[in-house]
Amino acid sequence: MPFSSFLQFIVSGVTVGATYGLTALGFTMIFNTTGIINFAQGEFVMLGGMLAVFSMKWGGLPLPVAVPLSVLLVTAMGVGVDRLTIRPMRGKPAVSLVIVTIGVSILLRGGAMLIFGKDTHALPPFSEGAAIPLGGASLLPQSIWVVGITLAVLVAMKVFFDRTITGKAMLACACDRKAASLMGINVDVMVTVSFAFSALVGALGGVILAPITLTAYDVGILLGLKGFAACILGGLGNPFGAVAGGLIIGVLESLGAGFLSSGYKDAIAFVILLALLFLRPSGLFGKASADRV
Amino acid sequence: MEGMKLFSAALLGGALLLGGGAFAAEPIRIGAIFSVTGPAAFLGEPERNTAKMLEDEINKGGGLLGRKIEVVVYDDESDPTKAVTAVDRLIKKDKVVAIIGPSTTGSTLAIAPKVEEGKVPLVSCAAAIDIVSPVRRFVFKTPQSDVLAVKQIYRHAKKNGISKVAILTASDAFGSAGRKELKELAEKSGVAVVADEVFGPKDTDMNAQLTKIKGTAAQAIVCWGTNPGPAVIARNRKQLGISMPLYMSHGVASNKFIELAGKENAEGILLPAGRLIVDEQVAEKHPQKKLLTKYAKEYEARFKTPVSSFGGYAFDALSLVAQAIKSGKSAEPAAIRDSLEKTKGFWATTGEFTFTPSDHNGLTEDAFVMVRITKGGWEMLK
Amino acid sequence: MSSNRGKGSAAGLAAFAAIIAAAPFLLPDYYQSVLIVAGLFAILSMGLNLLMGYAGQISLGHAAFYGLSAYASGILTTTFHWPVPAGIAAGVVLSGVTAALIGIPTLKLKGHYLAMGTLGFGVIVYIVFNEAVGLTAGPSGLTGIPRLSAFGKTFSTDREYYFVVWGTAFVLFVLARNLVRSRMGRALRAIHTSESAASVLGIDVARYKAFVFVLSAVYAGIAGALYAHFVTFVSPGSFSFHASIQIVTMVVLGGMASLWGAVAGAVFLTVLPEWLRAIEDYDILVYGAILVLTMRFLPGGLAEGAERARGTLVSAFRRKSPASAAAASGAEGRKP
Amino acid sequence: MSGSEPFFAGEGITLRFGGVTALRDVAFSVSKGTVHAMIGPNGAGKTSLFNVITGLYEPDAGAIRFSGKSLTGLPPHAVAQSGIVRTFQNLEIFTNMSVLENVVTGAHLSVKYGPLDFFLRTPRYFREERRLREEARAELSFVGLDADVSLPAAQLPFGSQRMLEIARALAAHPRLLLLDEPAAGLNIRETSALGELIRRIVARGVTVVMVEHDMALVMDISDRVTVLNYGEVLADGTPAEVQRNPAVVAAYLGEEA
Repeated sequence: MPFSSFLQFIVSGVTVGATYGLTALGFTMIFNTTGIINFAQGEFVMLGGMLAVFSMKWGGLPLPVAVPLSVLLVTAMGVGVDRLTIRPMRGKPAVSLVIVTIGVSILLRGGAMLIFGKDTHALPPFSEGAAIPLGGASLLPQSIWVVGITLAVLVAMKVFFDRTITGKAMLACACDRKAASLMGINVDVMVTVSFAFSALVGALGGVILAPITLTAYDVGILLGLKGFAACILGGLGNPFGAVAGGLIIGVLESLGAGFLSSGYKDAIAFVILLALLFLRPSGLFGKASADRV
Repeated sequence: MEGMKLFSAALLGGALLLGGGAFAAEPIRIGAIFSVTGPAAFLGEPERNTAKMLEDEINKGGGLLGRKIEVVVYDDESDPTKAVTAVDRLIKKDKVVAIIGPSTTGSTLAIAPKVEEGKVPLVSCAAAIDIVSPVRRFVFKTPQSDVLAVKQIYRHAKKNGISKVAILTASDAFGSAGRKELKELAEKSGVAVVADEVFGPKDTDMNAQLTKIKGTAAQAIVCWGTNPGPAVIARNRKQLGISMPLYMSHGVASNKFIELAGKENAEGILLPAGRLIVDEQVAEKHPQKKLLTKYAKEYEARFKTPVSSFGGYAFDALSLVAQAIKSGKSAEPAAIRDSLEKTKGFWATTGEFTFTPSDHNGLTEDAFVMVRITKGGWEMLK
Repeated sequence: MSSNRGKGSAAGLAAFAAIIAAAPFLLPDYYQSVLIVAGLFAILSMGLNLLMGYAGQISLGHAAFYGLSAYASGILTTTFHWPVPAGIAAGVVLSGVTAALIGIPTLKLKGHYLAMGTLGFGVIVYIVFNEAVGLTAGPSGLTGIPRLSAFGKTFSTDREYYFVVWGTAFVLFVLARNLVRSRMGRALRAIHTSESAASVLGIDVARYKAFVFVLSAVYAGIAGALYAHFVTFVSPGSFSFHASIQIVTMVVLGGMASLWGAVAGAVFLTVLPEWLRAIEDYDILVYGAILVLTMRFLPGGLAEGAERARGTLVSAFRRKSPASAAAASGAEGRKP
Repeated sequence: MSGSEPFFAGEGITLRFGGVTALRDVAFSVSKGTVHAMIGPNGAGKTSLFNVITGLYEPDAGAIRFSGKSLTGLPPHAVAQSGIVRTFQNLEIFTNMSVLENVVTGAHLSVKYGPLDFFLRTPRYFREERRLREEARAELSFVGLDADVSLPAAQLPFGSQRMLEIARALAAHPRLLLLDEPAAGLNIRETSALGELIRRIVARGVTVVMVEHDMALVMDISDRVTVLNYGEVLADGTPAEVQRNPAVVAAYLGEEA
């Protein structure tokens, strides 16, 4: 296998992996403030792409307007999901909350299917131009957008957690919700913020990837599952680990399809997930402290 | 008192309704099972739409044997289990005289024993050859078998001096059926399969597979799948600057594919397709010409989405059943079956059907034409 | 009190058996296949309820155990010509053993690691069903699986098969009920509320969780093998993530920690779509709405709903006929 | 280890959470048939010590010996099997069960039937279940909870829930019973009943170790007191000795101030 092929696998892997990473980031944010796994996370990704497509198709909006609009709409939906389904369930066992998020994901997916139909759609790339040759591999301009926006999100998050009161409060919630509320942090608000944030990064992931990979009402399931695997890989609750986990899974999938078997490519993320659960449940970058009974 | 009056009025009304029903001829009930939702919805939705459209049209034209028809559609949600319960309901409760669909091979094979047992003819809209081979007494199908499509591709490739191909198939029922035929027919057609890659039907990136293929001796790529996978492949191929010819299956023969892949990425792709997609280029005097133009126009006007060959399968299935009822002058299941088997030279959207006791698909290779995508449109090759 | 409950439950079981015996004769013919499918789901959701409702552990990959057994029995009886009962036994054992391999390491951990492990496992199994074409016949599905035959008898009609499935469901119901009302049932419920408190009372939490997980996989395996020899065809689509969620929905709707609920949830969600043909495109929404609304307003599911309805009816009846109520239960009748 | 080994002994127990040392080199021993109190300001590590003893936490160093056997590193259920049972400071009642079922669950280890017995409902199953219920009722009346035993446990008032937890622990037939702040949240009358109950428990031959803040109760019923402060043993002796210990007085006054 020539080096250029290897490079190509890395390039494609990083592009797709960035979306897994953004999805994983969404899982992590909500897990940190609520302790639950939000199975509707993949649907935020789907909605990001679909709403952008349809604001162009039905609303006649140009791409630079449609994209931020779609991300904003999904963010608002994230808040709605929290207010309507999660907040009324406060104090209920985690099992119930997990089931509720599964229900919400079905509702969002079903709603998208009924409103937008079952067809697949394409979003135009953010910037025109042919593929850029790169040491024998080729790189789509959109890939640069994907990686750039992912990095920007990471930087913005770092600043948010380190420099703002809300960010610090969220970290406090992540450490100990009870203590945080005793210290006068409004946990409810923090949960809502985390849902908004997760929806936002999810929608961003969906909208930047849609020009490369197309979108449809049901793309959220697989993206959600893989994002979830990425989030465990990075250590549940660790935002930077989540993005790193996504990139690792993306690259491994691409290499796996290239060198092993393209048929089992989708299994790679989940084999990693199982191996981690068996061998190192705290994830690659987590604190090694998964409680044993 | 008031209640009593109301009651007797209701009783009277009910009696009138019942009586009325008994006097007018009962509609002929035809069952349909389509995967309207679930992963196979891309098949089931156009099929359901088409069946409903054709039902209206037949009724507007006075129905069959002086009776209206009623198409009872159930959604199997792409799940064979649901198809099994639906077929029981169609046969035992709705008492249908024939069934069209299901959309998928799995559902068809799952219900085949049931229709055989219930002695109701089934005209499936699923592609696999296993449905009619070996022949089941009551089971027919309308789509061209993959064998025919594969033969067309290999013949075209051979003619253009291609002897080594890479195959890239979807890991779903459609793709794996194609993969099987592509591998089996290769040697006989004088073509060698030098790379055998697959992709998940929901995969978003095929660069890895294509990069791998690029490194082999393949002279052409044959891709087998339904949207969106092949569209992603068309895009990735362009991105990687792969210049060898790309063949697709009839599974993408709809304008939707060009839209998804993007005009410039779809340029030059070759595929076998039913004439439906190139209806305007079909010679005026071709027996399918009028039929195809009318179906395509009406479908697109009514449902506001591009017509696909999948809807055509349901069109053909219902037309075949209607034709069998007319020619056999009976709407009894057994009579319909016998009459179906005698179908000869019946032109429908997919091709010319001639059923025999040993052939329940009844199409020839002529059902397909080779088509090239040119400037965002379809060009029929001679 | 306890003896009362014993009698009540015996009466309940007798009624259950009577309904099972009578249903195919009371309902129209075309319900038979629906009821068979409902019976298979009842077995699945009983098993999952032992795990989810009693022990409080979520499995998001239960369709994998269902499918493993269906495929194993299907392949062994078709490709390798095993007798059907041997195929079924092998399928069930396979499901159980696989569950042990997945469950033992993940259940040692606190938290929802089982949910994560089973979710990943479910996806992997689904991919294997699709890709191991030589063995499973791939996405097109495995055809020609024989109908169940045992003791020289082939259960070829739906009515015969109905009794096989529901007879099995009944036996499994009784066994599950016996488990729930034993030392082990109490241990599981203890684990559900507080793993720490359970463990300091001497309950080996990890072992019990693993046992009930394996048991629930065995239930799924039984349902899977019976499925294969009913439909005589298996394809990967029936065992996807969506199917796992469907089983979870049945448990949730029926009522966590209620075996009656598990049966009711399964029957309801299988039969309901038969009545709701009109909403066919919307039924995807129905599943979602059921999950959200049940959790929010009726966390005990149908079982709790029935309990509440009975309470309301009883009090409404008492209010309507104060004379009889007063006669029946003197002072207790009228409280403000 | 010369001569007679103590009934229960902890040696050099050290427990760290990340950078924080919750317990440092804690050593103490308990004689059979006594009431041994653990006192100390909040955060002194008393509950952590209980968690280490019962196997919920694994100590970073140290050894625990109980009637001649080492318990170090055993999982909680194995510790329970050896005869040590505890209650919790923040009640851990099984809220999804009735009062009676809670206590029956406590008797988990004493049940003498296997899976076959309960799956097939053999006579042994019925015999054992009857015995369990009778014993559970006896334990409930022993702690003074004669009320409706079929009531959901969550509906009991707080004080009764404390008693329920003790009954549940007693149903496990412990040889050493650990009570974590049994008087917290109880009123004066309930507290004095608790003191009397603990005496009756000891009279049954059960050794009691309790973490408690109620000094009156501690001084009244304890045979020996260990004082913890910042994760270390500050003092150890009879109630009277401990009360006179200047370091203890300082620690408590320091906390109060």
